[in-house]
Amino acid sequence: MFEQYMVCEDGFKNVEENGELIGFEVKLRIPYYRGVSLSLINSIDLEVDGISFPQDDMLFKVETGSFPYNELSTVINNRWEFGEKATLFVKKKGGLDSGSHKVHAVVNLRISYLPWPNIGDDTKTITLVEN
Amino acid sequence: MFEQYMVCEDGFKNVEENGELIGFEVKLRIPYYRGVSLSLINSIDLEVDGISFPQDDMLFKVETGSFPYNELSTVINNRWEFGEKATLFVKKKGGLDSGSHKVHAVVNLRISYLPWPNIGDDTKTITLVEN
Amino acid sequence: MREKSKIKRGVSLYSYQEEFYTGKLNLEQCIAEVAKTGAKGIELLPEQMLKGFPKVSEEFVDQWFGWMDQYGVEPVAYDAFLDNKLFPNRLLTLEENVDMMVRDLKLANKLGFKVLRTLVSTPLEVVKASLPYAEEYGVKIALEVHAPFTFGTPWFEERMEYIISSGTKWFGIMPDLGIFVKRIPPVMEQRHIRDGGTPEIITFVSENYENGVDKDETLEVVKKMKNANKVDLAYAELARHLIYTDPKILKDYIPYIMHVHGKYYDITDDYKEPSIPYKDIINILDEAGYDGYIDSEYEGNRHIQDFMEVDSVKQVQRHQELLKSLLDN
Amino acid sequence: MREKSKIKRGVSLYSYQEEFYTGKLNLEQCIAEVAKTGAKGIELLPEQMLKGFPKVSEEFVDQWFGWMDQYGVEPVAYDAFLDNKLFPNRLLTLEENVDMMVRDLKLANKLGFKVLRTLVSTPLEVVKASLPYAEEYGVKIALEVHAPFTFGTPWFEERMEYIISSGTKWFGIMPDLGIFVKRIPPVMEQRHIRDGGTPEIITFVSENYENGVDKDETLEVVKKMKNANKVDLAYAELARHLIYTDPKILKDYIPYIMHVHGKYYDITDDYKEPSIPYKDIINILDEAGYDGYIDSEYEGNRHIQDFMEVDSVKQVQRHQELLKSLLDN
Ligand SMILES: [Mn+2]
Ligand SMILES: [Mn+2]
Repeated sequence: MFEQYMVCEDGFKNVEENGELIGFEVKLRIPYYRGVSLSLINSIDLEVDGISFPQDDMLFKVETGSFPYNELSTVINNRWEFGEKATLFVKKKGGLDSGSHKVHAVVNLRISYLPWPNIGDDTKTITLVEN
Repeated sequence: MFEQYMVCEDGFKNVEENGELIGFEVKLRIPYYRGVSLSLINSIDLEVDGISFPQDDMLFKVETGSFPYNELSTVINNRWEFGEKATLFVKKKGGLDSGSHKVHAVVNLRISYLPWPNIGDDTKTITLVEN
Repeated sequence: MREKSKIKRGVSLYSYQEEFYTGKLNLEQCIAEVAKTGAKGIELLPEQMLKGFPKVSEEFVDQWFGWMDQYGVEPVAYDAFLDNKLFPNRLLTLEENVDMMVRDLKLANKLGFKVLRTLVSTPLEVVKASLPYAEEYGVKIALEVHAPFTFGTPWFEERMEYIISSGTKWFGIMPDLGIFVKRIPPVMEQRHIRDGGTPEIITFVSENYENGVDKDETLEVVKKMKNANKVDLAYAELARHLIYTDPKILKDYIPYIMHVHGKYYDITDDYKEPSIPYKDIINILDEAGYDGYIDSEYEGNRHIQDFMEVDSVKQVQRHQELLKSLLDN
Repeated sequence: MREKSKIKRGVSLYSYQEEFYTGKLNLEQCIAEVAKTGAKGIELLPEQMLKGFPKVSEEFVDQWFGWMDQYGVEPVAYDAFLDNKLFPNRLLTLEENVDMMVRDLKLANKLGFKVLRTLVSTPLEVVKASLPYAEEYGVKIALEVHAPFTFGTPWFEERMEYIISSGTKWFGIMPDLGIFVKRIPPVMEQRHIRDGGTPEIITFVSENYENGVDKDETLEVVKKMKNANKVDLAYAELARHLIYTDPKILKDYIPYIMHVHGKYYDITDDYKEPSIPYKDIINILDEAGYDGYIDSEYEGNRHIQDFMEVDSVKQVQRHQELLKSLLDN
């Protein structure tokens, strides 16, 4: 549910630091009908133009905090709110080329009352916002 | 500190289930001056007569709950109380031979105000209680 | 002429999830929409619409009750979730589960809710240990009877047996009308066809369901169909999670029914819910003297959001019209 | 004749950790021992002696205040720990740290404590965000000035600067007299010798320390000594974590001193603390008008428990005698 809203068309951009492109960001909304503690995120997978990125290079940012991917499993007091556009930052020297890219995200959530995980899978071709 | 009290002389025994010896238990007291959430346990290592046991075969039991070793890292609401004799159960088909054994335990605690872990290391020759 | 029904109408804000998610409606606007339908009861999933959950400021509490007065509505049911898989490497302990229930009971009390919905997956021992707190905070714990679980299943009987034997008035049940799905909702059917399902196979599964053919058998049959694709299989699988229970059973449990989820998937232009026999259900509840709330719980958006603009406001208005017509004459 | 000192005597139950750990003394008996010394103040590490922390039943709270009346003592200081490494894979966020502080401030208030000890490692931003709660619960947050940190270190100055510039009366300091270690405590020396340390090297390190030789240099020298063993190195390393500050500095901070930890490692048969200049310290505090508590904080058991029966009760009695003699004449 709500998968079609998961990959956001806005906010897709390269990230610069000290004059260098260090990575890019894409906004994601939760593929589920309520907000959840970040610890319920089993996994986030991201592919851009068919190339997938290592989770170790990811930062997941919500309004109340920003966490390296490997911290998420114990983040019980910060939530990905229902409808909130979280920001997934991915380290990538030089960032992405400008123009449009095929972005494919898969978000796997651990839902206590379900015997299987709640998986949101969304692919969109979106355009990199110029800085 | 308190390492000398860590391996307890009492409560060292084999554990039986459905008429079979499935492992053994040794009691441990905390090598530190206050009780801590079990999630602060970085590691517990146990050697009996020079043979070390895999952590996957361990259960750590305190008064408020019993947890497989690999759960400890997120057990934040159960504590190993100051002075409490916790029970370390180790799976071992057939248990240990009766008589005395050289038990060597190393407990590594993650103490927030210390830049290094608080490590308790204690070796005692103790006698298996006959069931 | 039947006396006027004592059943009260409410709306679960869950019904407006599409518009809240996309930012079209905020919490106050959802409450305003409920008031427009004439319904009095508000049901809320705090984890859906209360930003910063579980922390709620005093300012928000005042604002919340301000809205209740301003729009002439009252808080009725708080839909809780027991996230006992909060950590990836373990389940919460009994004590942690109870602490989570107490957190929700406290917040439900603070916001004026009378009933707290607990889900199928909540262990009975957790409910038992939470009852003193339900009493302390004056909030009843209601077990949602939700498909695929229903009356008569072992899961239900075990809990019902405890409710009756203990005589507690702090633990009861709240049927979700999704346990009375006589026909697979057309919106689900059409979605699967749009997703590439084979119309004949989809219809085959729907007809089998409506005729009470064993759902596992239907799935096996579809699996053997050479031309059945992934979507056909998903549809046959989906059918296994829907359930039809004879609504007459409600009569036997009225003293224990604390709340009712008026689940529905679509109200058609001629004010019908194609898959759930609302008329029978309302009559049974009414005649048996149920005087609690039925809250509209629209769950159709996920089946149509792929091809049309979802209008939950219209769907809720239609559902309330349907309820009014069944309750008032 | 000097008027009688306004400084009040108390005991941190931390001093009885050995007997509590081994089950010789329970919480009430510890409190009873304090009363016997004539001291009035009780200091507690809830995580050490309150089973079930952080949950405390109403029955316990009543029992706690019952003990206070029965033994004629009063709660003074609550020693908190900020476990921001609660999880192995991350530090707690600012909000989680503040929540933990609020948890402790609430419990401190509930048990009647006036001062909450926070440790060196508590980020200043956490303290700042906690001040409104300190005020709400009427419990002052006191930063323990504890070796190897002391007056004048950047860590201290940053916090002291905030205390002064903000003018807050909810955040102050509490020196632990362990920052005035003039001589390495003999109990530590003797323990290292029993553990196999080379007497000459141990003495060399002790004398260097007492003569103010740079501790890192001493460590380097010992490292180069061919006959220095692991224990000798550990002793030279230990010395680096001890510190001597001139107690005169206390005079400049009296308005900010909320509490004092009367740390000591051993009171000898002739009522002396061989490593800390108690006489000077008490005179300075007294003359500067300090009128708060000094609590006995015995921390010698870990250095002698290997070869003798620890008697914390006697050690606390002796320490209180020492304080009485220095305060009353
Ligand atoms: Mn429902
Ligand atoms: Mn101290």
